[in-house]
Amino acid sequence: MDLSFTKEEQAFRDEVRRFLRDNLPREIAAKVSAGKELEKDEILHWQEILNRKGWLATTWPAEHGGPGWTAVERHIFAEESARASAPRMPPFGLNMLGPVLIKFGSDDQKARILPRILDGSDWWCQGYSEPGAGSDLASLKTRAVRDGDHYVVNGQKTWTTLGQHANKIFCLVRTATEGKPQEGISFLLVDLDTPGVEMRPIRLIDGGHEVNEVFFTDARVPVENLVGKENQGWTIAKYLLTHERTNIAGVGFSARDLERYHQLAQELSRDGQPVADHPVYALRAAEIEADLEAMSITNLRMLAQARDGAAGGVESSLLKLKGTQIRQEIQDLYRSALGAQAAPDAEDLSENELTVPVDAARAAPVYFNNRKLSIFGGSNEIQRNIVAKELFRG
Amino acid sequence: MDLSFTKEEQAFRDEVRRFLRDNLPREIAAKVSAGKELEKDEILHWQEILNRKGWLATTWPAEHGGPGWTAVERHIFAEESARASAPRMPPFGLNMLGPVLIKFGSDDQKARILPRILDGSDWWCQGYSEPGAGSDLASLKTRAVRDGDHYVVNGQKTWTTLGQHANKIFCLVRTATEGKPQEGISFLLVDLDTPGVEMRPIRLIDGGHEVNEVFFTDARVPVENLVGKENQGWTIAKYLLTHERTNIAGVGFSARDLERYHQLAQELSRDGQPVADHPVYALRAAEIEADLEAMSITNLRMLAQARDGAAGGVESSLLKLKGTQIRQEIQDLYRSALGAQAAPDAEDLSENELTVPVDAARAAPVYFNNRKLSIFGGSNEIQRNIVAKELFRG
Amino acid sequence: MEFNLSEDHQMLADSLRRYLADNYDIETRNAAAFEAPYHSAETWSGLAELGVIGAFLPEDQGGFGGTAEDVSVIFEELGRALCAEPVLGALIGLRLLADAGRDELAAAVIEGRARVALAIQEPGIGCDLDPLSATARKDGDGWRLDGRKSAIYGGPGADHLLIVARIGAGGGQGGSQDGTLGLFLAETPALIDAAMVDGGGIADLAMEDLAAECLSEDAGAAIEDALDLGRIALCAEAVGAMARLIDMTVDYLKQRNQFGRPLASFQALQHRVVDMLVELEQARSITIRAVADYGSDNQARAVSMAKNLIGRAARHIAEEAIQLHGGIGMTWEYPGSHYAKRLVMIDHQLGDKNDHALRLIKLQPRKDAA
Amino acid sequence: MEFNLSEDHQMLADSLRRYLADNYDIETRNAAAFEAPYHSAETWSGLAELGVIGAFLPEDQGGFGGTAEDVSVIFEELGRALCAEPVLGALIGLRLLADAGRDELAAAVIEGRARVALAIQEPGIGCDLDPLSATARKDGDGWRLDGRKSAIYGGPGADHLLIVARIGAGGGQGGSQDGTLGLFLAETPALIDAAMVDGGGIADLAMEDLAAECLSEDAGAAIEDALDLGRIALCAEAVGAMARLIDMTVDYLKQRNQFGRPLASFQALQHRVVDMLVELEQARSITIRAVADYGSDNQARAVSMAKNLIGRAARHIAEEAIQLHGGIGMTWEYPGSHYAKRLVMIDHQLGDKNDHALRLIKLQPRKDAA
Repeated sequence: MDLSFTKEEQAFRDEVRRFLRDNLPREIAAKVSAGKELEKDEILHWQEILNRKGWLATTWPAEHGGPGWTAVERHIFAEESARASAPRMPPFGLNMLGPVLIKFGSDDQKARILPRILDGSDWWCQGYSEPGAGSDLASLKTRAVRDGDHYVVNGQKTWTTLGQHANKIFCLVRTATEGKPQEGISFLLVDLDTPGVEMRPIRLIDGGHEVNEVFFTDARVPVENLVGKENQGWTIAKYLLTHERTNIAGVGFSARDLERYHQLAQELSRDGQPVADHPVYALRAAEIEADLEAMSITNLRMLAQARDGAAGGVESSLLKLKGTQIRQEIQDLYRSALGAQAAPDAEDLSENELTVPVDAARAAPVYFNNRKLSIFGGSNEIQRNIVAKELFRG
Repeated sequence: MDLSFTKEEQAFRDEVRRFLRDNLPREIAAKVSAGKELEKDEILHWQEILNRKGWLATTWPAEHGGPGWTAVERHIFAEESARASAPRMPPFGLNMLGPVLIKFGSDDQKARILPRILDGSDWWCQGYSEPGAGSDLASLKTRAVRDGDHYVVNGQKTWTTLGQHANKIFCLVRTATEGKPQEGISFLLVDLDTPGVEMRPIRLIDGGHEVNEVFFTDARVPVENLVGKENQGWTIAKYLLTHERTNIAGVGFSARDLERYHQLAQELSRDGQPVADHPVYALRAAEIEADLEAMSITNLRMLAQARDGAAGGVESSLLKLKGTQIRQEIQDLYRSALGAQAAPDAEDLSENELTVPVDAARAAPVYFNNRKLSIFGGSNEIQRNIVAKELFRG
Repeated sequence: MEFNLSEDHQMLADSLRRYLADNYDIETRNAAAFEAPYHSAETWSGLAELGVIGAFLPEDQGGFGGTAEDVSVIFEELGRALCAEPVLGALIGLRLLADAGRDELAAAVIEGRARVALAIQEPGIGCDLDPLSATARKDGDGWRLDGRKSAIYGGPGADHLLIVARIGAGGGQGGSQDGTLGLFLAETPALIDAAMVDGGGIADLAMEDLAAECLSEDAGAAIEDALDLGRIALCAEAVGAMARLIDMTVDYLKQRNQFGRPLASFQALQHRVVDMLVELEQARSITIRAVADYGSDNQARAVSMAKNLIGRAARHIAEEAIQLHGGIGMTWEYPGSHYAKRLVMIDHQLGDKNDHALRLIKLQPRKDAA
Repeated sequence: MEFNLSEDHQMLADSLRRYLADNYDIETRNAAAFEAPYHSAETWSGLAELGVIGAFLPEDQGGFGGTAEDVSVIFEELGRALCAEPVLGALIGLRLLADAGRDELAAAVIEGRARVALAIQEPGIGCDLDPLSATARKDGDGWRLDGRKSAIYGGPGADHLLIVARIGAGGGQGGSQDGTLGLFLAETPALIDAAMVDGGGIADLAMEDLAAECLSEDAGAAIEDALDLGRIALCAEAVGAMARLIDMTVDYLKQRNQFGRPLASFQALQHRVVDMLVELEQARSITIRAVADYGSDNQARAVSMAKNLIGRAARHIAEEAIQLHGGIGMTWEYPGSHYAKRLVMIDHQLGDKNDHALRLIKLQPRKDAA
């Protein structure tokens, strides 16, 4: 048993840190740290910096413009990026569509699409969920009917994250209604400026706009935009779900958040003593810290399994389950620590009107926003179902 | 809204307290307080004292020898008895069979059996559960086949509490195998000295002997021991389950246990300070105290509903759910407070070898024994099912 | 022993519920709650006309109620309708105004002609008033106040401000403070207004030589009393909001299908809703205890128990409700998300569960009540 | 980064697991664990022959192992088999004996010819050693000890007792203590023996003028070290026992029917088992951290994190396992109940979750390890 990283891995970590220190724009890091939404330009700016360095498409093989990293290197990069408050790159083009095309796409699709993901020409978003279907992909209703060399698409997608910045969407659509419900699904790429495609914002609980609905009304999509074979969409969707996902436990984010908590707890006072010395907070912070320390080891264990080719879907479910719980606990602790000062909506106040550190002023909206962690991307109930299925098999 | 008891009820409480102070044998209360098992003689001794006073069969109407109390008076009596560490009277004859006979029994059964419950001539136990059936009464397998003026009984019952003291058992038995499984069940009274009836002890997790298995092998039971009609057993069983059960939340027991905890926390030290001043323990005790205070009001609210004729099965499920959780939490807190001193088995030590108060020496076994609270008598999962059924009805 | 509402209270509850159902849907609420002045003058007049404000004072102070039960009946309905109007600030302010004998101004508040709010808290205060550090000093006939006040509920747009400041203190937050807590009245000075995260108005106040009139030079006990009543109001509000949110959750699970069957048929979800229901019953019970003990020796203990338990229960119910709703529970458009926000944020007002746990620990255990 | 066991450790684990599977079923265990001397001489010899005791010391101290990983590999297997033999006492005692250079006695312990136990705790001690109050004073060439010792794990039947007492102290529990912690050796005097509630032997010792030999006059650091290793052992034992208990629970739910279908098909129960599994993985991970950091600057912090997390996880898993088994989980006859008891009671040894949380709070936060 050996917890340590190899010399090469440690050198890599140093390199990543240096890179982040020298290249991550300070204003961007400050916004990320305070839980504010980034502008599209800011995200693209960071994307460009990463792409120039060759560190953007972390999961792609070198031949397609990825850095050719090992799972451990990806982990180190994700951890350091989170700790430095670098923007989390939207995964839709880089970590979802990219790997799908690399595995299932035609040569033409790869040549045409992958470079545009890297250079920011295309911003992809995801059309999986539908109203009333949630995590139940088999029941999806958006239809794509073949008409000559086009599909005619009708239906509605929802929870489309950052769709407002996108010009393209990849969708799961129903191309057959016979047989098992899973068997009639296809994976289709759609230009958002196709006539009949309309995007509407969904405002989330914290007031922010990060997800959208997309409506399809007789939208005509060329058949060459089909990825893989017709009715192969379920296989592709499963590949994406069980595909090793870096940083699913969000340990780096939790570590950063807990560090911020400790700093805040020193600065804030409650009834005349620092929150850090308040026994209730101190105890809870200590226990969460133990949980997070364990999680970071659990994460490495699963990472080592992935490195050794032994990880399956159950591992990523366990990571997501506990990882999101810990992250949400930290954000609850952070919000709680502010006491009455968590109440005012920071949007209404200028910096010099705040009585708490700027970083902390959005603690409550950030807490509410992050209730999504246990819902989106396969709710924690779905994750429990997945693990239970494996556990009670046979 | 008015939380106070009437003048008459307060006077009644005073009378109960005086009675308990003057009549409850001190040695018996001490054993109850320390969580020790009572001898049969001790239970019968207290039963005789209560019977002499006319306070034994608290749920029976006066014509059958009950005190004719209101629901509120029964509550007050139960609460004061718990607080005084009076033995909890085994409910099988007094609160289960008695009310069943009063409602469903023949005049002959009432005349023959009720007085013997009161005077201690008969000790009844319960034959409901079967191995592999748990809370699922519909699946019970013990057969009673009519043969002339007898039933011939074959099968096995389990979790028969204090059966070792009993001379009689009331059972649910299957008398028909056609139709719905619930419809073929009857309620039968059996002498334990009937040939073919054998009782064997079950040792519980804490080492104690309070439950038993009962085996029936061609045991011949006279037909006049049938209560109600043949195949009416399900109705009787449901009557018993939804019948208003005094003290199902165990608030009196929890209050006594929490008082004992506070006393212990003053006496015990941990790392040089009283456990009572230890912030973790103090916080948890305070929160449990709030929970218990709320529970005691919830209990009174449901009691008032019962008094006003409005209480149903859902209320008693809610009381049992939360009431057992609180009681188990208190016993966990109590055990935890002892630290390393909870480990030695007090049975192996004399009183002057103990380093903790005698009352506390059995904290761990008592904690383990009381895991039963959320399992026996309809597990908390069953209680949740009952409430959910009502909640999601229609 | 009687847990049903009296006929009068039932009528009050019914009329308030009807008024809010007819005049205050979630769109009306959200339109008012998040834009300055963070409340609706129309709704406010409506509530005053219904007698909601007057019910906070007893008859001998010009009201028509004044018991803790009056307060809890009203706030449970406000919670059920997720009312974001500045009723809490009015309640606390009005009680102190009336205690100080300002009958005329109190009458104006009752009739909805004036609004009052209380500036007591300061950054870093939970529920212990000892570390309050704003100071008051005599200046000729009047007084001058200095210091920072925060969490002034209903402050935006209030006509009058009651301000708590320390008289005769050395000053400096942190240690135990000398002097007494004085209560002052001022026309509302310039405030730092904001919406609360969960809607409704809140304000801060930076005082420098602020001129004010002194209503009482030693109002500590009256303030604690008014705050405890405010805490009871918050508990009752939470009970109303929890009950409504659980209803919404049950309805949603019944009507929504997944994997070909109603969500309501999934046992794991059922059991979680049952646990929410248990917490609601407990929350209701402890609020009853606090209402009953208001004004008794056990007031502080019962109120802190209630605030602590409800802080825990409200967070649990809010988080579970969002989770059980899935994505829809995350949206601004769905009313349930605003209920959930309110339930979480209610613990940030007038001392949170931890503050009240510590207050409980400091209090003597209760004498046997039976 | 490597989480698989080395070949040597895998062999050690396999051989120990095989030995226990073949020789130590639950009946054998319970027969020994609850009757004086609360262990089985035969099993003890078997374990010693396998090299289990020797693995606790490095080669230069006469053993053949000595790392924290050796300890955790062994204790995880002991936990899986619910072994109630006095291995914990031997581990802690042997480490201190070897540190004091008592090679001959250490060799006897390793070979199973002698048993040693440590008398350190006193009533009311969690994991802070400052309030220890038993005292030692010089008496000619030797020493005399006074005071009460408790929680001597493996004390019953031990041949030698290591005793910790304060040298040069004012005495009197409660305040901070002067002096140093001395380590003493004595032929085992009359002990107050008992079974532990969860099986295995424990003893108390009342010392009055007890003659003993001094091994070290300032053993504080060595004692903390040995105790931390003992805590790691307990954590690993818990991990083994939890893993086994979860397996038993899954098997039971699969095989048992209720309402006409297997319990394993009830979603509410499934989800609870998944949460138990998550806790197990977390417990395993934090134990790995503690093993890795033993001997580093981060030792105390990692060990206390592990002991705290495992105290919580073990109780949760134990209570859920009993509950999910229903009645059968409440019986003495069912092995699962004894696993559950062990898991709950393990938190009572060498400082519980609360003690270690407080220790964590007092420790400096960890320097960035990466």
